[in-house]
Amino acid sequence: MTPMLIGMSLLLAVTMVVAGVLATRPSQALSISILAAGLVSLLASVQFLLLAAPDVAMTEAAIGSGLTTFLFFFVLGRIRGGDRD
Amino acid sequence: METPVEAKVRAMARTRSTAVMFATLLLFWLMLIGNLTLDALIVGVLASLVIAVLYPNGISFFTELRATPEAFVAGLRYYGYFFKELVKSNLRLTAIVLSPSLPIRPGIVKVRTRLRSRMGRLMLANSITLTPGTLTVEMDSEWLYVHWTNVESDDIEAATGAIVAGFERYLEVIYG
Amino acid sequence: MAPLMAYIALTTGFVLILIGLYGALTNRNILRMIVAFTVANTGVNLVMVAIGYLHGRTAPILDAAVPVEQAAALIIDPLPQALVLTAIVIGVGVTALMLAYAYRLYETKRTLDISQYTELKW
Amino acid sequence: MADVLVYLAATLAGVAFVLALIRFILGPSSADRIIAFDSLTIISITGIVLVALAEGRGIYLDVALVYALLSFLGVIVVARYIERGF
Amino acid sequence: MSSLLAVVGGILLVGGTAFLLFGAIGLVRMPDAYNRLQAGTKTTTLGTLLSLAGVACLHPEWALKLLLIGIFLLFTNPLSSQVLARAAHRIGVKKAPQTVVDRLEEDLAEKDLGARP
Amino acid sequence: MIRRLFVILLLLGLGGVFAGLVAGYSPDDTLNLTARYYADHTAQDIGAANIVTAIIVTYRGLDTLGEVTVLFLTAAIVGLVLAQSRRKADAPQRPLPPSGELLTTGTRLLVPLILLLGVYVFVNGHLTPGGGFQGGAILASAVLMLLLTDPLLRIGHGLIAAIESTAGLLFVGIGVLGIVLAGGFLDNRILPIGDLGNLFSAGAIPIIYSIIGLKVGAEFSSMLATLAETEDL
Repeated sequence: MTPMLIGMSLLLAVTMVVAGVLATRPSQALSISILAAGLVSLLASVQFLLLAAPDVAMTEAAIGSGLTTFLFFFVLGRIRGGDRD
Repeated sequence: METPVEAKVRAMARTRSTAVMFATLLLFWLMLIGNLTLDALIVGVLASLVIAVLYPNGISFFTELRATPEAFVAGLRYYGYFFKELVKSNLRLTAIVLSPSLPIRPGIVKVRTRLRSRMGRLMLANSITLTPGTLTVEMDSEWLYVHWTNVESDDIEAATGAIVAGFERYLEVIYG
Repeated sequence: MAPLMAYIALTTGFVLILIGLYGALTNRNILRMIVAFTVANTGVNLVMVAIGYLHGRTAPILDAAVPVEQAAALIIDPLPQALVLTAIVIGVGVTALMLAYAYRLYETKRTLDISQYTELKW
Repeated sequence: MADVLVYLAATLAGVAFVLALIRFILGPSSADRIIAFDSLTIISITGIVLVALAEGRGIYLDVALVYALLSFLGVIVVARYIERGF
Repeated sequence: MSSLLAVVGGILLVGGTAFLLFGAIGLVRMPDAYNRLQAGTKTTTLGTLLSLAGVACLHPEWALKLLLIGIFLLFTNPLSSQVLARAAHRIGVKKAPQTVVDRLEEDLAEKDLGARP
Repeated sequence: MIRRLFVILLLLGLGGVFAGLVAGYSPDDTLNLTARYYADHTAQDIGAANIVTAIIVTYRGLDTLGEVTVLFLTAAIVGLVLAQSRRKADAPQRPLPPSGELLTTGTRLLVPLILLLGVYVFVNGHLTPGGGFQGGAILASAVLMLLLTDPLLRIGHGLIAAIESTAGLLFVGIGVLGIVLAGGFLDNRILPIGDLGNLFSAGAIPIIYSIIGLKVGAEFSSMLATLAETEDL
């Protein structure tokens, strides 16, 4: 079922680029930027699975997207003023 | 101050809840591993024991269960009813979403529940969220605030009859 | 057609690196710079895994689908995966450290704008 | 026969993914974006299961389990953040 | 026999993803955050459960792990939606103009149920 | 303005380099020599079904020791940097919205299951995807869920430090045991290799990965707890 996998890979690639642009755009609220960066990581984890790397996929889901996002929100919760530029 | 008898009752309840937790965790472990060999069992017993002892606050699906045959039957019927409602809710939502005029009349209504046990209340809230057009927003002692896509009645008793009664019937027997 | 998947992943990874670098260089808010850094980090990991990918092969885990005798003909290169695993774990450590410093910087000046921190400028 | 159905299912899930992405980009309030994020991740779980099916490797399902857990926690963290819960 | 099971599995899979699609359409079309949340929660839960059941028909030896993912999803998905709905209500996300009643708002005005920021 | 132009020029240059790399990429058809060695010898030498785990824990075990050390140093430095910002016990606290009954009950229901999933992930590191680092992160997620329900919760730093240092000592101890009993530092053959695919196989790998999992979980938990205990700005 290679065509299906290639189609998925393309869709994920486009979505990741869109989410990456959303994450770095300065006009976005900071919490949504962080959420978009988390989305990039989560989708990258599916992309890793497509590249036959389940170990890396699990690491990215648990550490790269999970813990990083949580740490960001904990710091952001303390620095409420930082949400404004 | 509590009397020695009360302390003993509390200690026994605690031991019982830890034992139930341990059994639940062991069941989940066996489902995760997917086979029943000796080494998997040893590690599973060890891990479940450590977690059940280290986290005494935990509650499981079976902690407040009433171990009676009626509860078992009610459990089966609850799940049958629940899946029927889940499918119905999806079909209705599909009809709403696909119709061009989007016929909704949303609002947040207040309903009452008689359930006391924590697990039963959580299951009730989850069931309400997954059934036709309703979504639990807030739970405050005996009151539930429910978002309803298509408000049929604003009256507390009528809304309770329409939203809560169907599940409460079974959950009351299972968990109390 | 054949090795399309590796090309897609490589391109995505490089584009993400560029997006992350652009964000880190143009944003003035420290937290936004850290967010852009994590995006670029993900891109680097994606490139490294894509290099180890071989078309039409499967994950380097031996089970019923990959018997031991045919392993060398069926699996992809495991070494880049081990490297990336390390890189991700260290990446979250670095991010945590940067966030702790961002908190301290905010504590001293009550702002996250990097152009306000001019003490080390010469 | 079954193969055709699997392809059809993947296409439907892909369209759903694109629609949820549109809501993520448009979403006027942050609550809308979080809802879209939630939907995107749950559709991705179906995607992971389909990948496991296509490659025929049951061990990929472990990744789906961890993925479901972590995306759920992410949504709760953001929800608690926007209501200023920590 | 096994081919029959495969066809049943495929049909379940298509049904599940079709529900996912309808939910996504609802996500785009509904007027406010609460109604979008309704569309999102119900359909993604049932859709994913049906897809998992379909895959379990195609690969019966994975059934146990798929069941576990299903149980997990059945508890986490509504919970996150409820927490999100409450948070949205607390920060005062706008309701659609069609909204007829909001008892929670009225009760909050009377007594202080949770500090509003 | 001139700055932005400079950035765009820089990125265009980098983009050109990357485009050249993609254009010049020629995929291999077969494994290279190192990967071939791992594919052919892991099953007999190490006995682990997951070759990535075999590389991380045994072939490159010393690197993993370094990685765990880096992580430990990071957690320690985060604690040091934020030590002065610790919230005082009697400091005025802004009113937090209650987490609500549903989230509280859900946490009490899910935290044991999350912990169990973490244990499953690191104990099965040599058979299925996953391992100590992922399992540790999942354990830390359970701690995170407790913190979300009760933001003022104090997690005992003494317990975390005790788990962390005990695990570190055991890790090095098993490594040294490898020198004494088998071929070298962190050699897994101090225990019998067993049959491929069993839970008790691959020598000491399940034990080493469990230790790493506990250590990593304790480190991430201490990071989260330190951040949660800082004061509002």
